[in-house]
Amino acid sequence: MVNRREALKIVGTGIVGLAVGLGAGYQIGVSVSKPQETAPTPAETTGLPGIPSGAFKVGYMYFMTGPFGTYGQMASAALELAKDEINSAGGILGREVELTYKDEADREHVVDNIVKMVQDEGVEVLIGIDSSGDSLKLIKTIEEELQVPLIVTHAATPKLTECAKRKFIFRISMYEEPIDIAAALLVAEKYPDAVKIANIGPDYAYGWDSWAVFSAKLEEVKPNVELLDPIYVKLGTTDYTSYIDSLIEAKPDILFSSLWGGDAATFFKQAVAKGLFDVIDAYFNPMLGATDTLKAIGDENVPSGGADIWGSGRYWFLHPSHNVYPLNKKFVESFKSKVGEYPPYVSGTSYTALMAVKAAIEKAYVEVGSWPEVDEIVKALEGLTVAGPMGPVYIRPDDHQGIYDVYWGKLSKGGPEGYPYPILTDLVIFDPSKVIPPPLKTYVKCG
Amino acid sequence: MNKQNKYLDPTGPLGLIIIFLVLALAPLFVGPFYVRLLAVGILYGVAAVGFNILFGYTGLLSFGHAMFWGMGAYGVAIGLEKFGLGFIGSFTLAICILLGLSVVTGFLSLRHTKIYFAMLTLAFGQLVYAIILKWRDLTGGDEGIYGIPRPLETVTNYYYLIIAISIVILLLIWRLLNSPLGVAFQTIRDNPYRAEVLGYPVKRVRMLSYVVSGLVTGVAGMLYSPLQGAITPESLYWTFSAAIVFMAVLGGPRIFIGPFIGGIVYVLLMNYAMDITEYWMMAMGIMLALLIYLLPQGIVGGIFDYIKKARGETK
Amino acid sequence: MKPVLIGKGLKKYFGNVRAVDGVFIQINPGEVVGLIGPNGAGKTTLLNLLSGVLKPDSGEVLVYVGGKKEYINVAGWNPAKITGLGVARAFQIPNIFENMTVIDNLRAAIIASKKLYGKTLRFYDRINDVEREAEKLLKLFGLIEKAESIAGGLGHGERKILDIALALTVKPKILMLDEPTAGLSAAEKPLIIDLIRKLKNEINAAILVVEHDLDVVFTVSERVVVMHEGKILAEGTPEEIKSDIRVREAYFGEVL
Amino acid sequence: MMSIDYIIVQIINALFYASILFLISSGLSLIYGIMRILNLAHGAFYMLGAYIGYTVVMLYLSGADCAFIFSPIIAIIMLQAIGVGIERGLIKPLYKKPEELQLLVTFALVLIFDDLVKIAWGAEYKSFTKIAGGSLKIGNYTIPIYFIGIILTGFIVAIFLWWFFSKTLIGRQMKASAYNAEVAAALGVNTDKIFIVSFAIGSALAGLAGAIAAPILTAYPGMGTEAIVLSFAVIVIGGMGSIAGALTGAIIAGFARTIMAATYPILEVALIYIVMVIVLLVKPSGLFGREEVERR
Repeated sequence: MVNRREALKIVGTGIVGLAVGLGAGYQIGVSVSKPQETAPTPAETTGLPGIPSGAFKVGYMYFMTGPFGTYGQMASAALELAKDEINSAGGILGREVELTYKDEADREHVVDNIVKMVQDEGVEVLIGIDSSGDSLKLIKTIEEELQVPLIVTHAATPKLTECAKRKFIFRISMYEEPIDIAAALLVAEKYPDAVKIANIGPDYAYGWDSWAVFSAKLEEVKPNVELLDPIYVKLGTTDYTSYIDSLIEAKPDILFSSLWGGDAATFFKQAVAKGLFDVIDAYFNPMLGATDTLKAIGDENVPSGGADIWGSGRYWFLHPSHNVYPLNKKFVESFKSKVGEYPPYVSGTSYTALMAVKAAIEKAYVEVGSWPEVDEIVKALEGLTVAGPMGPVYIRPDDHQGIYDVYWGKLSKGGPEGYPYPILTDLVIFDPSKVIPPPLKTYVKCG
Repeated sequence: MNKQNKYLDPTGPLGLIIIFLVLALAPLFVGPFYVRLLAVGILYGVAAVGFNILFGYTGLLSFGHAMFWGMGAYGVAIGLEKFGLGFIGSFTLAICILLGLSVVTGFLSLRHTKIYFAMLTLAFGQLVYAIILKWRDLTGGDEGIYGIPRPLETVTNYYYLIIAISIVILLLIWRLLNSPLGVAFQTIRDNPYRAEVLGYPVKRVRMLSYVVSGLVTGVAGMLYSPLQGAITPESLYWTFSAAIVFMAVLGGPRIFIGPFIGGIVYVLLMNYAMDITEYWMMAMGIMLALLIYLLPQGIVGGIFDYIKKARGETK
Repeated sequence: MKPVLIGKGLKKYFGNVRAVDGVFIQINPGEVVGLIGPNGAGKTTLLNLLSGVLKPDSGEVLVYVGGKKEYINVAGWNPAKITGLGVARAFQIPNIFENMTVIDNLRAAIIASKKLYGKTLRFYDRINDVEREAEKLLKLFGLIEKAESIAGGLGHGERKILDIALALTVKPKILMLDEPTAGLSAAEKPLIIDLIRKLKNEINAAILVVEHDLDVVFTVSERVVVMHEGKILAEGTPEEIKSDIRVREAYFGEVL
Repeated sequence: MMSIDYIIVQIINALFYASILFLISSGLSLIYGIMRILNLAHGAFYMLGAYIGYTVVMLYLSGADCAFIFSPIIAIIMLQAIGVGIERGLIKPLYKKPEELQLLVTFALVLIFDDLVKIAWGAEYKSFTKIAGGSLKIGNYTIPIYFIGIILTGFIVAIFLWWFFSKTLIGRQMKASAYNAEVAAALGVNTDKIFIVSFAIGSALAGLAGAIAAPILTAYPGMGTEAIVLSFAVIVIGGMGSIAGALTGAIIAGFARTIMAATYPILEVALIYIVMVIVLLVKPSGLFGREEVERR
């Protein structure tokens, strides 16, 4: 496996392999951090032809309320931050960015509300979507009726980008599959004599797919494993004790769990209380690197000794490391000072999404010399590399999927490091080309 | 005894025709989003009228009507997406599912009345919800079924199809409710014991009302999933059953067109609430509470009461 | 002519209370019978046994059906089935359809009696013979001008009258009235008396009146049955009963 | 071969779950039994109990063990107040009105409370970082003492309710009016008072359930709607209006769930409703329910 310094190189080469160098990666990074270098400042734009007057409307949709409300709140805060930075630097080609949103928690009207933002409120680009189900639900409407770009920043099902190439749908955030694959590699690497592998995940597509991918990959790289029957529990389950005890009874070496949000925290604490981590070697949770979950767990519940607790996510606010990668440092600091918290992954991804929109429009502008049509924006997004807090993100043209670091880290108390809740340390960074399947290839069965 | 033409009843066909004329003209004046919104509103309205056959006319409060709405929607979606049956086939399939569902749940819950009945229907609604959630090979679980084709392609065309079908359905229901059977429903609502003594087969009539009611709400659901192009289990959760009750009471359960208007108003209210506040749930809750205390007979009910009073005073 | 209704050895105990304790009663065609007795004599219980609301502990309720077997024992049948044989009953607390208009109440009842509720292709208020009959009943019961008003809004007297009207729609051989004047103002009582008289002439049904108000009973009935402590105490014309010493003791004892 | 320890532990888990279910359901059932009101907001009361518990323990007493004794008491007191306030202020005016209005008001409360909680506590999960008491070991298995505490609470409440309804005057009166409100009123029972008391007790039970459950089960907006439908199934199984029924129903639900969880998790969600349907087929009024004669 690789240490952090090499890791950054690999991220680079991941991108080099895509004809952008490590340096180039940071070049873009720098350039984005100083917009005036690529984008004309308002002063210049005033003279520019073909720039429509009036604000550029971006609409987003997340769970703003309900059990997963924090995700929306945090994403929204990051988008506001990005908007302010863009506008204070003269907007996009001089057009001021304006944000509007709808609450995904109104599950009955997800489609209607997206349509409303586009058809009634004049939104030109869409960002967001927490639930995989909702994201799939929207495909038809976006592709056929609305025909505006939707940049997904959270929903993680491979089906969104890897089952077919969509015209208008992009995903900037890492999807679930590479993270699960990385977990499998990590198990093979670090736990050579682990045999019994168990799973407890939420009882819906995300939970099933994660286990499907993880177990399939693991059987490839570690033929001797014995996979126990996966346990799936209802989303929002609050009492896991029976499952935990049946797990203890089964005595797995490795426990893989795709529980997330409050469920992950609730399960974790009950597992600690019931001493599950004393009987297993390691626990892998692809969604543990979410600050809301870590907050809910609290330092008190980080077991000292016992199993290794591994967590991952789509963005971790301490990676890329602040001392080698200023963009992340800058983002974390301004976010902290604005919101008073460290940015959770949804903040990193949503912030990057808006920055990607800006970069794409400016890229297109350089080519077409006027404000780009939707198709031109889409074209510009394809193959775009945008450097944001998550490190350089490359948008694969052939599946519209954002490519960047995949990491796994160990859970440890945050207090000693000066953080209010547990954090992930000893990050292991994976070569994208090793964990991200080629475009439109997936372990999940489509349709 | 007034023998004026029944079709001129403002709370019946006349009112319906007027409303639908307005709805049919709407697309000329409002943007595509509102056409879509109205389409949803019309379907909610039809669903609420269906619910009201049981509630307002037969005196049985169902708190599980979302299961009919949802199963109608899923029936069509499954037929189209999983079995490739085409529209006619899928709609037939959905109708069959609805018939089965209503007969079985009716048989089990109609052994009780009043609140106990409400509770049973609610519980059955949850059972169906759980099944839909679990049977993922068929229903796609939480992801539901997406990419459902829409007849006539564009929303506006489909909107007119919805209008056409809704008019027919509503007129048929109105006809039914004004037939001797409709009277039987009402006698059972008002006084099941006397109805029985007079010789009405109370249990059979209740069952009939339950099935028709479920079927109508289900048909509205059947038209819903092609409109949305997707359907997820949320459409079967018990809170949507409550929403249907809300719509009926909002419009006025004692008046035939009340629930229909209730459905449309509900959608517009919801849309408005979500625009003005992120706490739209509370807004709807307060609205419901105010309605119950200030206008228990519902909007339309209130209007007609007012007209009656006004007439009374002029006399 | 054969009696239309016979109660034979009817018994109904509630715990150790002998509400009805071996009663024989028979009602002949077309006659008006008054059933009286002090409170707790078991009048209403007897009525409930005859109309099927209660099931007798023992004894028979025979309804004349003509034909070979002449009588059917309906003891323990449910009210609906008994009503089907032409034994109708009006209730002490009016059992009407509160949210429907008076005429719709009647239409509903007529539709039921004619078993027309399957006719889903007709308008319920456009069926000629139903309308004709409803018309007739409205006239007979003097409810014409109330026809279109909601039943729930009527005065107590009118609601009782409507209740009786509903009972009549089944074209009964015998009509049982349970305390028709109970709760009525002195002004309303004559209405009921006239009504019962009218009914006697207009419809060829026997009428059994359970009643507290003796004046009413003695004015309307041809034959009076007196109950006391669950048993039949005396039976006869109003005059005989008025003068019957036992009745006076049992009934007016305290009065004298 | 399952170890005996394992079976014991799973039984404890089942009882723990049943105990919380019983606390919620008994309140719901009690209010229905006496007032014929189906209080959809009962779940919201449970949620409030949980949030109050959280606030008391984590914010004011920073997780001290004693806090776990205080929080349920405070929750009980506050929920009684809220419950009675709602009964007097919102539901009483509707007693003469059609029953669906009462039902709808309680639904309006569900919508309102969910958002109120968000305003007061925020939308994210509120979860305790610790629970009181240590834990005891059974073989490889650990049972937090707190679980035993919850099971005992359920047990004590069951006994209290039995005592209350069979030994105290007001309790007997409540039973009477549950059986036949008119008669009870005729016998000079003060229905008003009885309704207040039943609502107070019912709400308090929900609050208690929330407060003691929160440390283990996490508090979040909308936890009420989840809980309420489950307790519907429970009291339909047990028979509406019957405390014994609620207890039996809860225990059945607890064990059914644990067995499923330990053996065939896929069925878990649907199972409780399947049990319900079976019970309805065999005994329409539920295990302990009375047949309601339909008569006006």
